[in-house]
Amino acid sequence: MLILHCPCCGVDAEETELHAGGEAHIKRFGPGSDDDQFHDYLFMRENPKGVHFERWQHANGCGKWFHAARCTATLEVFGTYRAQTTEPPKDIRDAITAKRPGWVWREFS
Amino acid sequence: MKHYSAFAVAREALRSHTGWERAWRSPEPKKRYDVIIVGAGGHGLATAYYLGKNYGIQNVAIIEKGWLGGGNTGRNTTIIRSNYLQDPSAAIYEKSRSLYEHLSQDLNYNLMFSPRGVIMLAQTHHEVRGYQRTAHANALQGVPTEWIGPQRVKELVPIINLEGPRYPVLGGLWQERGGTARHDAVAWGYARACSAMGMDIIQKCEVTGVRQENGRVTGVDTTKGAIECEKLGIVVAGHSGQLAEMAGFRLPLEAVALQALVSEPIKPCMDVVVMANTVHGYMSQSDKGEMVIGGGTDGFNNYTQRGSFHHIEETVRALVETFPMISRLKMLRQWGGIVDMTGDRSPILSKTPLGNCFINGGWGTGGFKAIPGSGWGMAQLMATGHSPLTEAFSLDRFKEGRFIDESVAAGVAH
Amino acid sequence: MSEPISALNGARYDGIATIEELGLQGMITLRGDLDEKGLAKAAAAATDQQMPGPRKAHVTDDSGLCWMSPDEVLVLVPYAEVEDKLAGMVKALGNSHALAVNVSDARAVFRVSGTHAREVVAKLAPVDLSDGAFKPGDFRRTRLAQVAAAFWMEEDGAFRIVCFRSVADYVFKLLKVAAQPGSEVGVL
Amino acid sequence: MSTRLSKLGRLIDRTKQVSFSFNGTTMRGFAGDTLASALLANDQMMMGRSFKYHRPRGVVASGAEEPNALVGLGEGSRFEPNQRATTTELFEGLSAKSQNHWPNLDFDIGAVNTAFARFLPAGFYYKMFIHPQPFWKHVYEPFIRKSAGLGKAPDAETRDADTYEHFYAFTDVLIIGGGVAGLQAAKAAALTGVKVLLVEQTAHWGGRAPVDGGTIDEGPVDKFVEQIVSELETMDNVTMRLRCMGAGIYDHGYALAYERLTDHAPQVAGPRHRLWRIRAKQIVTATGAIERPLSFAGNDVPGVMLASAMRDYVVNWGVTPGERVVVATNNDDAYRTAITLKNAGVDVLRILDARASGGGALADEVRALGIRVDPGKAIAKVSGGKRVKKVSICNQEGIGGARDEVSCDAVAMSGGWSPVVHLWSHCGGKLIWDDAQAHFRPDPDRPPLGADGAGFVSVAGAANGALALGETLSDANAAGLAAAKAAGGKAKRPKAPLGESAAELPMEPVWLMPANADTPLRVKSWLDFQNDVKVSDVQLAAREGYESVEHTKRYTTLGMATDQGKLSNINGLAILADALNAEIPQVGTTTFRPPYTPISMGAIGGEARGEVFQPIRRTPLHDWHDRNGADWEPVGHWRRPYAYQLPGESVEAAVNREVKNTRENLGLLDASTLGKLIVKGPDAGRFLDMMYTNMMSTLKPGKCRYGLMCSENGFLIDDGVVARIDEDTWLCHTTTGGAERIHAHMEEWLQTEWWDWKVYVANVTEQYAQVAVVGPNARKVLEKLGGMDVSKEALPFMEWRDGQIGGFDCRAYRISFSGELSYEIAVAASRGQAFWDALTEAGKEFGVMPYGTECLHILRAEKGFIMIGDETDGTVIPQDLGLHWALSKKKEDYLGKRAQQRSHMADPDRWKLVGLETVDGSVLPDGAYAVGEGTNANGQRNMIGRVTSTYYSANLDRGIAMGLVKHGPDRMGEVIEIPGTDGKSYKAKIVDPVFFDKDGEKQNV
Repeated sequence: MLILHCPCCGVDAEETELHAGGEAHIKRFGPGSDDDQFHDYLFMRENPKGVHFERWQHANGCGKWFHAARCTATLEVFGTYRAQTTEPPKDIRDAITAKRPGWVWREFS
Repeated sequence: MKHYSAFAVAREALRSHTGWERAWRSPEPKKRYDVIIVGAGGHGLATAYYLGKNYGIQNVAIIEKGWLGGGNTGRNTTIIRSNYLQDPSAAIYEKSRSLYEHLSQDLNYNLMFSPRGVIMLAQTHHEVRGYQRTAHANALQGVPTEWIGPQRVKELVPIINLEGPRYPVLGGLWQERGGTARHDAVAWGYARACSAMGMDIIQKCEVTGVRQENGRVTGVDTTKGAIECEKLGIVVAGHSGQLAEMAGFRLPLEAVALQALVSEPIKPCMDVVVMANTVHGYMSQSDKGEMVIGGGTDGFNNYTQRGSFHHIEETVRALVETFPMISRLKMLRQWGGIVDMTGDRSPILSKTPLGNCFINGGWGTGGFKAIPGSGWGMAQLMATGHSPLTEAFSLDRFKEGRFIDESVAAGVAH
Repeated sequence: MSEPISALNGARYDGIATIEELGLQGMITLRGDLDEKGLAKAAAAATDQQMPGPRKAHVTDDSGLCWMSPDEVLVLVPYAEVEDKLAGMVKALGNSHALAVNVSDARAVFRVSGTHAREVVAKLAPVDLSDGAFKPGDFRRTRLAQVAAAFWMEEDGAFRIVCFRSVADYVFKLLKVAAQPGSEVGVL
Repeated sequence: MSTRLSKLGRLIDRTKQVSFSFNGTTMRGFAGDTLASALLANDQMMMGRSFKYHRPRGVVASGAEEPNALVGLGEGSRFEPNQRATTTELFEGLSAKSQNHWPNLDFDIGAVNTAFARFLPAGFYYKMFIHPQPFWKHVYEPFIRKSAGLGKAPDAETRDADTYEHFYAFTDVLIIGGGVAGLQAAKAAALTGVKVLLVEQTAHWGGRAPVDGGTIDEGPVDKFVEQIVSELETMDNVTMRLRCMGAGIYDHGYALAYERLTDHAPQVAGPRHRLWRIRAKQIVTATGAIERPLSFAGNDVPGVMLASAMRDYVVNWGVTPGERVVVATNNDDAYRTAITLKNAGVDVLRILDARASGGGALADEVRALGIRVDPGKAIAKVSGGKRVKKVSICNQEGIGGARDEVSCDAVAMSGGWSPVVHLWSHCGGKLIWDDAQAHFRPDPDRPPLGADGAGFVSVAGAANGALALGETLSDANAAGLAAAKAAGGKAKRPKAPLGESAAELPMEPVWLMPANADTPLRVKSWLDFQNDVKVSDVQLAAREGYESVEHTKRYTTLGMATDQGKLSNINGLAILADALNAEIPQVGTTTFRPPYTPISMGAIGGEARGEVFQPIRRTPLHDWHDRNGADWEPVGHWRRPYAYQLPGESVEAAVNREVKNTRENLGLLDASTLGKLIVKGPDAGRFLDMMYTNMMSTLKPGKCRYGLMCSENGFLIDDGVVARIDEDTWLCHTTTGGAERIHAHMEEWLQTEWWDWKVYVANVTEQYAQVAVVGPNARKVLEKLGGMDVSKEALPFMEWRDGQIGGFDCRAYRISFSGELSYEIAVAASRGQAFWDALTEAGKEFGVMPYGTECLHILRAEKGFIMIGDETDGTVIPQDLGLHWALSKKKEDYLGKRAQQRSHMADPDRWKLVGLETVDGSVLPDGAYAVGEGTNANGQRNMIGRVTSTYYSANLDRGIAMGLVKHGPDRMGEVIEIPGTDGKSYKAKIVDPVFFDKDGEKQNV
C-alpha cells in the first residue's frame, strides 16, 4: 500500500485515494513528428528496476496531479513535487543522489 | 529418461522409491550452444522443447537466474482458455489449449490438465453483446465456445448468485474445453523432457550481458562465465526490459504486480472456472480443494512481487457477492508476481533490432495458458525466421498502429 | 412553483451515531487564484467568512468557505439565496479569470453526530480521525468506501459530509451499516 | 486417557459449565476452555483425519500453529469449515464436526490410503494417471478431489448471517503480540509519549510466560502481567485489543489486524469480524516462538503432542492429555513439562533426552521428583492407531534398533523453538540462521524498508530469538524504546524488569530421531501432519532434483497446509539440507506471505455486501421510474430504464410501443445521466479545439455543435453536444458515465501539459435533471406548459436558450438524437420530479409516454447515428465511421490527429461504417461477423466485417443494422454473408446507414 505526500493539499494519502498515471516528464509529439518520435511518446516507457519518476493524481482528494520519485525495487519514495514542470527539481535529484549515488534516468541524473 | 507410469510407481514402491532418477540434470554450462534461451519459466522451456522436438535443434541451453518455474509459471491462477476476440490471440491461445489437451502424454508427465470448462459471466447488456460478438468470432476462428443463459450458468455453477442486487447474471460465454492445469508441473514436465533431449538447464545462473558483433548476437555473459550462441531467445517475463537493455534495445513494456490468493481447502463445490469481469474477479477450485482467486493488476511499476492489499479487497468482495457461500471461508495465502504489460496488453513475440536475438514477453496477466502455443510459435520463429502464430505480435505493430486489443469485448486478458 | 426536494428528503438513522440528511444547502464551486484579493473579497462578501487555508473550513450555519484545492473553494450559502449570491459573486469577480457555478442540486449533505461519530466515519474513510489529528474546522476531501466525499468537523464529534446527489442513497446506507448497534470500536 | 484435573486451569472458570456438541455428542466444558481443551477433558483425543492418507489425527499444539484439530463449526448460515479447535473459544451451544472422513471419524473408508501409502509417495500423481488421456478429468481427478479438500463446503445457497467492517487506524507504534514481550515493549514505547496500538490474537494477555514459570522482579509472572496490563490501560496514548491478530504487514508501514468480535459469543449484536487497516510509523512484532516437533516414526499418532502444548493444557485449562507420559527432547525446556505434569499428579515415565550429556538444572529438579532421565536416548517408534499405546526406545546415534519399550498413552516432544518470523518477513525482512539455537531469526541489519528507505519493523522477545525470560524482557524493552524513538518519541529510559528463570544447557539440533533412522522408520516419520509429508518424501524430492526449497515444497506439499508450515518448515528444511549435503541457511526458507493465520473472506470484503456492495447512482427521477415499470439496465454505476413495462407487457413489446409512440406522438427520456461539463476561461476555445476533433472555438454563443473526442492514440472515446454559453464559457455534454472520465481527461491535460492555459473546468452533471421531450407533439406540450418561446424561429435546431417552462427555470436545448422534433430541457435536480410530473400531466392529451434506453438506441439507429460503445469499441477511429465532416481540416492539431496518420490507420482496407439490411427482413444477430473467401495462415475463416448495432425497427417493421465492412461504402447494394451462432447464415445487403427520414424533415419543423 503506497502512501504518498500530495504536494498540492498536504495530505499523506494512501493509495486508495490516488490514481496512478504512469511515467512522468514525457514530451508530447503531435502532427509533424516522425513515426519513431510518436511511437516512443505513446508507448516507449522507462521501466527501470530502481529510480523512477511517475505521475499520480490525488483523485479521491484535492484532484490535483503531482509527480513522485520512487524506487520500483524497494518502493522507497525520494520525494513528491508539482506536476507543472518538465524535469525533476534539484532538491528531488539531490535527495535521490544522497540515497542512490550514480543513479541515471533518461537524460536526468 | 525413465518412463513414468502406474507400473513404474508400483515397481519403485517395492524398493522404497530408491530407484527414481533425477527429473532433469543440473549441468555446468558448455562453452557454446546453437541456441540459448534466457529464462527457464514455462515459455522458455516450451520454446526449447519445441526447438528440439519440431526442428531437431537440441544443442540448447536454458539459463535461469533462480530456479526453473520459479517466476510467474508458479504464481498464476492456472486458467487455460482460448475464447479471445481478435484473430491473432484466438490463434495462439487455441493452439496452446489444444496442445495442453495431450501434453501430459506428450511429456510423459501428468500436468493434471483439467478441461473443466470456463465461463465468462456477462453482468451488463454491454457485456452480453461483447461476449455474443466473441462467440461469433470464435466460431469462425475454430475456437469452440458457446453463449449460455443464466439457468445453464446456474447448472454449471450451483454456488453462483444469479440475482446479485447490483449485477444480475445475464448469461455467459462458455468454453467447455477450457480449464486448468497444475502450473508447476508444466515447467517440470517441459524441463524433464528438455533435459532428456540433452539440453542443459542451468539454474542459479544470471545473465549479466549480451555479446554482439556487427549487429548480431554472439553469446551472453553470465555469473557462470561467458557462453557463446548462434541464436538467443529472451523469455524472462517481468525482467524483459532489463535483458533488452543488455542487448541494446528498448521494449514498450512496463512491469507491474499481479496478485492472487487461495482459500483454505474445502470439498469440491465448483467444477468450472468462472470469470466475472464486470466486478473484476475470477475463481476456480484446485484439486487440493482451495478456491483459487485472482483479479486485476496493481497500477504502478513494481518489482517487489508484493501488491497492495486493496486490490485483494476489491477482488474478494466481488467474489463474495458473486458466490455468497465463500463469505465464511478464509483466505489462506496471498501473493504477487511481476508481469510486463504492453501498450495494447497483448504479448510480443518478435525479432528484435539485434540480429538473431528474439524476444518473447509482455504476456501481462495471460501467460500461463499460452505456454505451449507460445513455445511452439517462438520455436518456429527462431528456427525458420517466420511463424504465422507470432507474426501479428511483432514489435513494429505499435509504430503502425496495428494493435491487438482484447479489452474491447468486455474481456480481460487473464 | 413546487418546493425543491433534496436527494433523501431528510432521512435519519439512530445507531451508535446519528445520521441525518440535511436537505438542500446552497453551494457554489469557485475556481480561481485563491490568493487573489478580488476573489477572496467576493467569497467573503457572499459568506462573511475569511478564505480558509488548506484542509480548513470556515462555516457557521449555512454559510461558509471550504478549501477544496489550491485553486478551488466551496462556497456555502443558504439554498434560497444561492442564485443572488452567485450573481453578486460573478459581478464582484468582474473579468478576472475565475469560474463560479451553482452546484447546490448536485450534492447531498449529511450530519453524523454522537459519541461514536468519529468511529463511524473512520470505518469508511482512510483518514486519521483521532481527536488529536482531526479538530473542529478541519476539512478533508477523501472517499467514503467507494465514492468520493468531503467532510468537515463542525463541532467536536459532529461531522458534515458532502457527496454527490446520485450516491446519496448509497452513502446513507453505508453510514447506517457503519453505525449499526454493537459496532462501537471504543478507541476514538 | 485425557481428562480434566481436579486442580489447575488458570484460564477456566469451574463455576461456569458450558455444554457443546462434537459430532452430535453433547459434551461439557468450562467457560475459558478452548474447543480443544474441552474435547481433551472429554477424552476426545482424536479430532480429525489427515489430508492425503486420512490417518487419525489428534491435537498436537495449543494455539494458532495447530495443523490437525480442524473442525466444521456452526450450522447453516453460520457454518464455517476448517476452524482450529485450539483457537476456538468454547461457548454455550457450540456445535463442531470433525472433517475429512466418511462415514465417520472413527471408521473412515478413505483410510485405505494408508495401506497404499507406499504407492503414494511425494508427487506420485505427476507420474501416474497419464493414460488414457480422458481419464484424468473424468475418473482420477474426481477421486483425488473428493479425498482431498479437507473441510465440508458450505451449502450452495448459504448466505452469511453476519456482517463485517473495516476500521482505519493510525498509530506511531504498532505492537503485534500481547505476551510479556509485547506488553513490555508497549510500556517502553508508551512512556515516551507516542501513540501505541497493541494487538493480541488470543483472549488473554501474557502469552505463554505464565505457563513457563520463572519470576519477574521477584514475583510470579501472572502478577507482573496483571500489573503491566492495568498500567497500560490507564495510559491514554495506548490502545489495547484482544482477539485481534496482526495478519499482515505491507509496504509503507501498512498493517492489517483481524479482530474477531463475536466468534466467541455469537448472540452478541454487531459485526462478526473487524479488519483493522493500520498505518503505523513503526511496527514491533512480539509474536513469540513456536516449538518444533521431533521427527520419529509414529510422531503423528494421536497422543503425541508438543511438550509446551501439553504444559499449556495442564496449566491453563486443567486438562491432562494422558495419564502415563513419555517425554522426548533435545533441550532443557521440555523438562518443564515433566515437572508440570508430575506436580499435577500425572505419571511421567521417562524423559528421553537425545543429548548425550543430558539436561541441566531442570534435569536435576526432574530427577529429584523421581522421574527417570535417559540421556542419548531417542524414540525409535510410537505404536498405536487412534491413540498412543507404547513407545520403543533406542539410542539417538544409530539406525533405530529398539532396546526397550514403555507402554504409555501420551508423548510430549520438543525439538527446540523457532521464532515466529512471518510478519517480519511479509514485507521483505530477511533472516539469519542462529546455530546455537538452530533456528532462523530476524536479521536486524536487513529489515523491511519503509517509504523513507529506513527499516520500519523491529522484533521483540522470543520472536527475536531471545527465549529465556530475562532476555525476552530486556530485548522487548529495548525494541519498544527504539521503535518509539524512530516514531518520534522523546527519549526516556524505562528500566527493563528483571526476569529470572532456570538456567538451561544448550539444545542440540535433532532433525531425525534416531539420527540414522532406516527407511522403514523414515517412511513413518511425519514432517507435515496435515498434508502427510514424511521425511522420506523430502528425501525423494531431493533425489529427483527438486532441489530448490520452493520445488520441494511444491512437489511434496510440505508447508502448504492450513498452518502454512508453522510446525513443519524448519524440520523439512533440515532434512532437505541434509539430503543435499548443504547447510540449512544455504537452502533458505520459502516465502512468508500474509495472512499469519487465515482470515475470513467476509472480513476482507468488509461492509461492501448486498445493498452497499457497490454504489448505484440514481437520477432525481429514479423512484418514479421504479414505480412505473422500469426494467433497469446498469450503465456504469448508473441505473437507466431499459424500457417501461405496462402490466402484463413483455420487455420487447414495451420497447416497440415506445418506439412507435415517440415517432408518432410524444416520448419523454430521462437524460440526466448525460455528463455536463462547464469549460471557462480566455483559453477555453483553444483548449476545446484540442479536446475535440471539431472546431469549437468558432461556435457562436447560443448555438450547439456535435463534437467527437479521440484519445491521443487516435481512437474515439466520447461524443456529445457542445453549447457555447458566452464569450469564454462552453458547456460540454458527454455520454452517460463519460462525465467523470472526460472531466478527469480534461483536468489531466490542463494540469500536466497545458498548465499555462487559462481554463477552468467544473462537472455540473448532477446539478440538473435533464429531460428529452421528443416527437411530433414535443413543441405542443411545451407550449401548453407555457413560458419561453420554443418556436422554430425563436429556438432553431442546434441552439439553446435559458428561460422558464411551466414556471420552472430551465435551459432548453433544441437538439435531437432521434431525428424527431426534440428538446432537451435541464432544470434544477431538486425540481426534476416536479418538472417531469408537469410534462406527463400536460402531455396526456398528446399521447405522452416515457421511453427507455433501448428505444433511444433504436431511434438513433433508424437515423444512422453512431453510439459510443456500439459502433466504437476502443479500436475505431472517426474515419471508420464516415465522420470526416467532424474532423477539422483547419486545425493543425487535436488529440489523436497524429495517431490517425499512422500507416495502419490510413489503410484503405479498414472496415468502414455502412447500413445492413437482411434480404428477408429478419434481424441480424448481435456481434456477428461477415465472412469472405477462404482462411488465413492460421486456418481461421477470413472476415470482412461485423455487425455493430442490430435492432428490430417497429417503424419500418424489419430488422435494421449498422456494421463495419471492408470497403463498405464502395459496395452499396452488395449482399454479404453473415453466419450466426444459431446455425443460420444471414444474407445482408449493404445500404446507407440512414434508414428513416433521410432528409431530416421530421426534426426540422
